Amino acid sequence: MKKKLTQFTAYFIIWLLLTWSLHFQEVMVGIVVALIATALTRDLFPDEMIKFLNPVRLLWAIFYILYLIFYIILANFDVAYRVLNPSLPIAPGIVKVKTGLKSELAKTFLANSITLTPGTLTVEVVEDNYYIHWIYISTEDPKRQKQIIIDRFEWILRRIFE
Amino acid sequence: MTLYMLNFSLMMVGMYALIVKRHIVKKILGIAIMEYAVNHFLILIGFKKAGVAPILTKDMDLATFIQTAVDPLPQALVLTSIVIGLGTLALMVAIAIRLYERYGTFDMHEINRLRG
Amino acid sequence: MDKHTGMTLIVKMITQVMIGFLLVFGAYIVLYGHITPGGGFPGGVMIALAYILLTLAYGRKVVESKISGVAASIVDDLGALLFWLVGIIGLYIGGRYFYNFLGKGEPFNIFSAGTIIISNIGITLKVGMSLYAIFLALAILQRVVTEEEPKEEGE
Amino acid sequence: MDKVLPFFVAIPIFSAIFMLLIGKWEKKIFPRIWSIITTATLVFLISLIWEKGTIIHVMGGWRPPYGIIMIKDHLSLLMLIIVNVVAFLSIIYSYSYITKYEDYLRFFSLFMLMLAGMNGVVLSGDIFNLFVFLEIASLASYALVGYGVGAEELEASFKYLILGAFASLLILFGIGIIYSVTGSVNMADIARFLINNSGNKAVLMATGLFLFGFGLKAGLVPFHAWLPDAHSSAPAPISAMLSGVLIKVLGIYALMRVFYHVIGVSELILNIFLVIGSLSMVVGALMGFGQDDIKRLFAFSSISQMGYVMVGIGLGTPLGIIGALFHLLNHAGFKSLMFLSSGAIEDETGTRSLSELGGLRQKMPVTSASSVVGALSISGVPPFNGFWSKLIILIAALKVGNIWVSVIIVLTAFFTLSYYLRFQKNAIFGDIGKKVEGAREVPIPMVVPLVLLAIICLLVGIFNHSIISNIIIPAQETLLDRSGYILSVLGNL
Repeated sequence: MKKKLTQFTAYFIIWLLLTWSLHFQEVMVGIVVALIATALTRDLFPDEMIKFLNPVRLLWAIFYILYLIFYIILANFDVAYRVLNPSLPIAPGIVKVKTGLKSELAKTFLANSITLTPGTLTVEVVEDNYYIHWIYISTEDPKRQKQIIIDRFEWILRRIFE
Repeated sequence: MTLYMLNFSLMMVGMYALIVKRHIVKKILGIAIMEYAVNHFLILIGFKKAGVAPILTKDMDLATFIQTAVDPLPQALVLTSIVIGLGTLALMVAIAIRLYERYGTFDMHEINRLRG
Repeated sequence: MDKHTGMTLIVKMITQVMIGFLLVFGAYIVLYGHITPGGGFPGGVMIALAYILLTLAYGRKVVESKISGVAASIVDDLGALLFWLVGIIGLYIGGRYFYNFLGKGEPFNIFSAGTIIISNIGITLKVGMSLYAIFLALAILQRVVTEEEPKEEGE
Repeated sequence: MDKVLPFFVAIPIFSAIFMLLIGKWEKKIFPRIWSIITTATLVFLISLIWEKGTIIHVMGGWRPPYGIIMIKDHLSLLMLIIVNVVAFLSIIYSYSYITKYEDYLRFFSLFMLMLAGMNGVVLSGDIFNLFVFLEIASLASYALVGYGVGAEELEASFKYLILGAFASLLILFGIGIIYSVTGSVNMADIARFLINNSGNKAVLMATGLFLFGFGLKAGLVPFHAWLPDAHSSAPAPISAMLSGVLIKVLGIYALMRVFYHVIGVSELILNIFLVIGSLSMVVGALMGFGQDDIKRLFAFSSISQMGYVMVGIGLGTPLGIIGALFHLLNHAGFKSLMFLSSGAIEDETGTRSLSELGGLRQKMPVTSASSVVGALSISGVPPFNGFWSKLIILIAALKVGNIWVSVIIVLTAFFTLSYYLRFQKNAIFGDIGKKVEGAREVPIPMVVPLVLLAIICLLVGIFNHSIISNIIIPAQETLLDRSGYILSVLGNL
């Protein structure tokens, strides 16, 4: 029930954003459309999405987006520096990193965050392990690698999803 | 006029692929390219520089609307022809797959059991 | 959901999250087809794409348990019949095929322009489900071809 | 009475969808019965609009030239009769014939779509709708040609599909050019515009594109590559429909409508028609001469007979057009008869090769008798219908003073006679061939259309005068009356 409510709210909000109007006809049709979409995607919707109903977690999620944007910009400068530098200081390779996250949605978000950040790219996810293509492998130590790539995102995702 | 010429050359590219290439899939692509060229031609007919979408809103007066709005009919025609093209393309691909099952090749010159 | 077929975790999870939104967006395109650009065909394609995405992520079996090919073609036929019916009712009421027998309504409201919205819904069902059925059919054909080819062992 | 017109398209489309829906539960009997009911209804509907003159149905109440219209005049009526009667007989024939195949449902569903497309082409008063219906009919026919999904069927279907799609694109391109010049897609409106503003170079290009596109759909000679393959590979009722109706509606009728009513004929176009027609006659006849496969023989003969029609149209005189339209009607009768009987022969003997057949007269008397009637009609033996139409075209050619064309007409008639005599000698008469030993007469549903078509051929031949004066001459007058067409669409609305 809680899951359906989440689904319905999400779809209805999207509908309102799309139509950008609070005319009663539009709201009515929106309710019907959101109900139909809920019914059609009942068992497809990930269970973890319920957690967004909790306002604290929602605030963390909004914070996470800003935080991610900040790191993306930072990493952009880093990659730009590497590309423009005449000596081309890159050492590309694929590293394997283990995450402590349990939730599948959180893992997906983490993988996408890594991909969105320039310089790192998630190639494959197997159970708890990420295979990440990294433009500059600064260290051979797995713990240190985990610290550099994952830890900055992981603590917030844990607060959102776990 | 340049646009029309480019459009026409796109059509020629499709026709080239259709006539010269022996590979079935390339022939299908040739048809698809020609179809895009023709659709594009239809869109070009209705094109107007700095035109607006042909939807009459409340705060627009009729005279300027007629002057600035693009012709909506070619767009409707193109939608129809895209749907038709989709049907043709799906049928072509389905037959091409079946042909590959029967003949084991995509080469049109080897698919020649019928002659006369 | 089946964890062992289809693509990786990332694709599956994103598909699960996005499919509902895709459906809502498709419905928006359809229902606003008469007052904004859009209509039955683009909306139907979008709805079909939601299911095609699901097929790509999870494989054919999982999706067929949700909408089988038979169910898709039944919905497809019903959509076409709905569209046909709009025309015939117009002929019966107004004496013209596709006569607009519903009121015109207030412009820019969702319930305006009479029968167009009903026709759009009919077209959506038709286009969406036929596209999905075409995709399934081609996927099945593909499978037959690959089975006949001697396949290399491994994996 | 104009409410009847949409039903010619709406009923077959409904029937196609409805069959697919119900067919989920009842696959075998229902589609066959339902399609017989549908086509019978269509034939009945023709009787409602038989003597009403020109009827216009305005779709959705949007008056022309802005809205879509359906128009029935005498020319459409002639084509409607041909289409629906041949479809009705082919459907009856299919009742037993279809048991060869596993899937009954899609055959009838596609058949209905093809029928809807052809009725739409005939009734459409709008050049873009003509294209859309043409595509519906063509798409259904591509799928039907490959219905057996054997190697040859698929190959023929693919060839047809590629060429047909190419032709459709050219037609669409031509429509685009016409629209850009005239700003209208209503045929009467285009015609009115072109009468007032003649001599546009772009229209000349569109003319060429239409000639190519519709010519390809009609299977006329420079564009005939797909026709023998497609006609010989399709199931027999579909061959009958393709040859008897489809190439006429999508090709010849569209050419006549577009050139006589919309663009307007000039000396140049008529001469091109004459050349294409003569070429088709000669090449079709010569190619048909060496064929061993009876269906291929009939297919080449179709090309040759379409040549007659084109020559008749190309002469441009009332008499020539009467001959052409009469030959159109007759060809629909005897060529469907020939293809249907070839299907019966193949069904019983398992072969279509002339060298393996022989002596069918003793084993399948009714089929043999009706196919002999068809063969005599097509080769122009006096009491039958083919003779009269060929005679009219010949007289028209002589009256114009075109000796070359007259000579070609006579020569082709002799060729046609000779290869149909070869068909009769090798297949119907003579000693019993090896494969013919086990043959029996085909089931009743297959015999009935054969006999009916044979009777039609005979009756049309005997009562040729009343047929010509009641159906053909009004159609010919409609065809030549361009301003009348414009007036009937745009005048009183």
